[in-house]
Amino acid sequence: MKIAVTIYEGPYNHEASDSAYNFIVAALAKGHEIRGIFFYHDGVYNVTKLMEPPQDDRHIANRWSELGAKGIDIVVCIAAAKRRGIVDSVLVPNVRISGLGQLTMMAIEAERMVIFGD
Amino acid sequence: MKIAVTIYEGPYNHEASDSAYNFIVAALAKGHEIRGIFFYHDGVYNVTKLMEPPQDDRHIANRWSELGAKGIDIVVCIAAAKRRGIVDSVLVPNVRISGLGQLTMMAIEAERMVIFGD
Amino acid sequence: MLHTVNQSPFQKSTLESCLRFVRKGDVILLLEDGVFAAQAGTAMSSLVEGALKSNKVYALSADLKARALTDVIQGVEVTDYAGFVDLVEQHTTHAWL
Amino acid sequence: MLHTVNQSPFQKSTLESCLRFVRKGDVILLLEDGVFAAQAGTAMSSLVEGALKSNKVYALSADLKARALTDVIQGVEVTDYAGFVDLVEQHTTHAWL
Amino acid sequence: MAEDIKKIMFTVRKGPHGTIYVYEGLEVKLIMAAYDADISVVFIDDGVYALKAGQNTKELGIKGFEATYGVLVDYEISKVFVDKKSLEDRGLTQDDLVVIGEDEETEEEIRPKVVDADEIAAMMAEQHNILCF
Amino acid sequence: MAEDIKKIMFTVRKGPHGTIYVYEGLEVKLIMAAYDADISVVFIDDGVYALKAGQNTKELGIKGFEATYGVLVDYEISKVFVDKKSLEDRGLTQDDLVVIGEDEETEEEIRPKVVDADEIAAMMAEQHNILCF
Repeated sequence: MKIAVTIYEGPYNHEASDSAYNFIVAALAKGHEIRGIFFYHDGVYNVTKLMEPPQDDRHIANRWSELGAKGIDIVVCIAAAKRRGIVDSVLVPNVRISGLGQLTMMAIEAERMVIFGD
Repeated sequence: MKIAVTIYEGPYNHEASDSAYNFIVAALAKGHEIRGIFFYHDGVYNVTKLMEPPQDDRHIANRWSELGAKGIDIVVCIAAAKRRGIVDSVLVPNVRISGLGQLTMMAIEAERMVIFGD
Repeated sequence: MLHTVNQSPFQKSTLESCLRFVRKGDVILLLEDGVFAAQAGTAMSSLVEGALKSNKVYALSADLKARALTDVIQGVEVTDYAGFVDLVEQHTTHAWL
Repeated sequence: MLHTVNQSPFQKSTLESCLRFVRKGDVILLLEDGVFAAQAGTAMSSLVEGALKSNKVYALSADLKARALTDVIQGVEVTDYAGFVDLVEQHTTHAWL
Repeated sequence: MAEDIKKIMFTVRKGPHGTIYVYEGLEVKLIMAAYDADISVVFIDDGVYALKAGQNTKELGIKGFEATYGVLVDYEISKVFVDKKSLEDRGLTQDDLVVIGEDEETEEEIRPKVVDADEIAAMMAEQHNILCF
Repeated sequence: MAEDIKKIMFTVRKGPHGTIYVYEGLEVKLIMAAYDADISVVFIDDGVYALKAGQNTKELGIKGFEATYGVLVDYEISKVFVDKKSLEDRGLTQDDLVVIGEDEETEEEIRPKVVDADEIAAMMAEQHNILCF
């Protein structure tokens, strides 16, 4: 089944990012297609390559980048990102900045949309 | 009176940042000394120079930088900042990254500590 | 419908709101701080106990374990992320954020 | 003590918690979404009405105006950021976040 | 409307200004209205405060967005509903809410429609996807 | 303790893991304990869950921090209180909570002390500053 995932909160501060990641890994393991991952609101902070968590902790941006390397479309909302200082030059690889039209397409084309936030 | 202010949430997403700013401006107008402003948790996102809000909106990072230019000590927690991708190269001027000892000193030395968050 | 609730019933009214909009056949998944509602013998247990009379209620195991909640209300089904995916496959989802 | 409450009483239990710890002479400042508690004639008005029997309650004007709340509970004092600063000068503060 | 047009619902449960969710969520609705989708918007809990008429954010120093609600119908977002109990709990009536446009023929003002929880739940059950803001 | 040692209280009202506030807040307490300040920590509302023994974050995939509470007394943070009603509302007793250290002389386990709202309010009134986490 085609599933889209939207994330509203930043990494580490809220569990949303971890819940979404664990959900997506489980969905992929079951053979579902992830139609796309969309970061909105503070969610845009998830994909900055400047983050440097303690060595014994998970690296949230790298995790998203690895999912992107598998071909999953990972989109960061441009309006939300600009206001918060997330620009192309700080993005991890395999992630792109685009408009809300992408969220719209995901909501229409995916058979399910699951939202994680707080 | 010596007042310290601590901010826990990022800009735009939460009102905390605006409430704190309005409070500080009013405190300065009354002749109080702002002992320091400390950004913790998602609050560290307040001071990235990469943010580019719509032209008709307030520029939150620049507002903090302007208060810093007046000599107010503005400190961003290094541990919270590293995990979230806020590093020296993206800071607006007149703001510094330092440790939690700075928050401790503010809590001890300031006659009042006011915390804004969510 | 699958209703996901990720907020503590002690601090937020999210679960109470959700329950007003749950229909026959709908299921509820408690995750993140929402799993506090799945604990037996608390001042908020009656919310989930009431919901169980007409609907299935699930709680995410990873979140229960992280919070050391072992005494789950009878009737609540503990599930993992794979089970969460199955629920999403079966139902359109609404997140009560 | 000055207790600041910035959460809506309809969605969060913050104000209720705060009120359990308020002593004689303490004051409460409602700001941000906390000002919803200052509105007269709501299902939550009784919280502030009860508090007013023993304590002073303030509500921040900028937040009331932003939310178009004009019908404030009698006895609640509407104040501005300058008034907020005066309250901080008079009291040690605890933020009920 | 064609058979394959997807139904998308937005639920708004947070108050305005305390957080940006309502404001940024409004941007999503305006964008999505330009696509082929059957959109409805439902205000529940503190979300109903987003529709309260007379908001003035000047003293707060942030951008307001009440005016945008006034042109929802112009954006072809006319299925706008408010949960009855949420409104009553807050001592509000339909008259306290913003006008979201006017009827093309009669030129009468249109306000969000007040419905009860059962009606909202029934609408939810018909959706292709639901986005919460 | 010298007259001019400042009293600083921490209040913890949020649950663990759903957000980072409790975890990052713990870091502040450990740092502040190294300074000349008279520190106390009070757990209220969902904050009491932060002290529940037996937390296991492995399946969730995030770092746990329960073990750190076990050495609070070693860090000379021994004034640790729990609000009685918050505990009761959650069906918990002092025995459900983590051990925060042991008595130097008797080697008895020390758990957070259960107190009521009036006692907490009285302590609050004596503080120089209060930080909420």
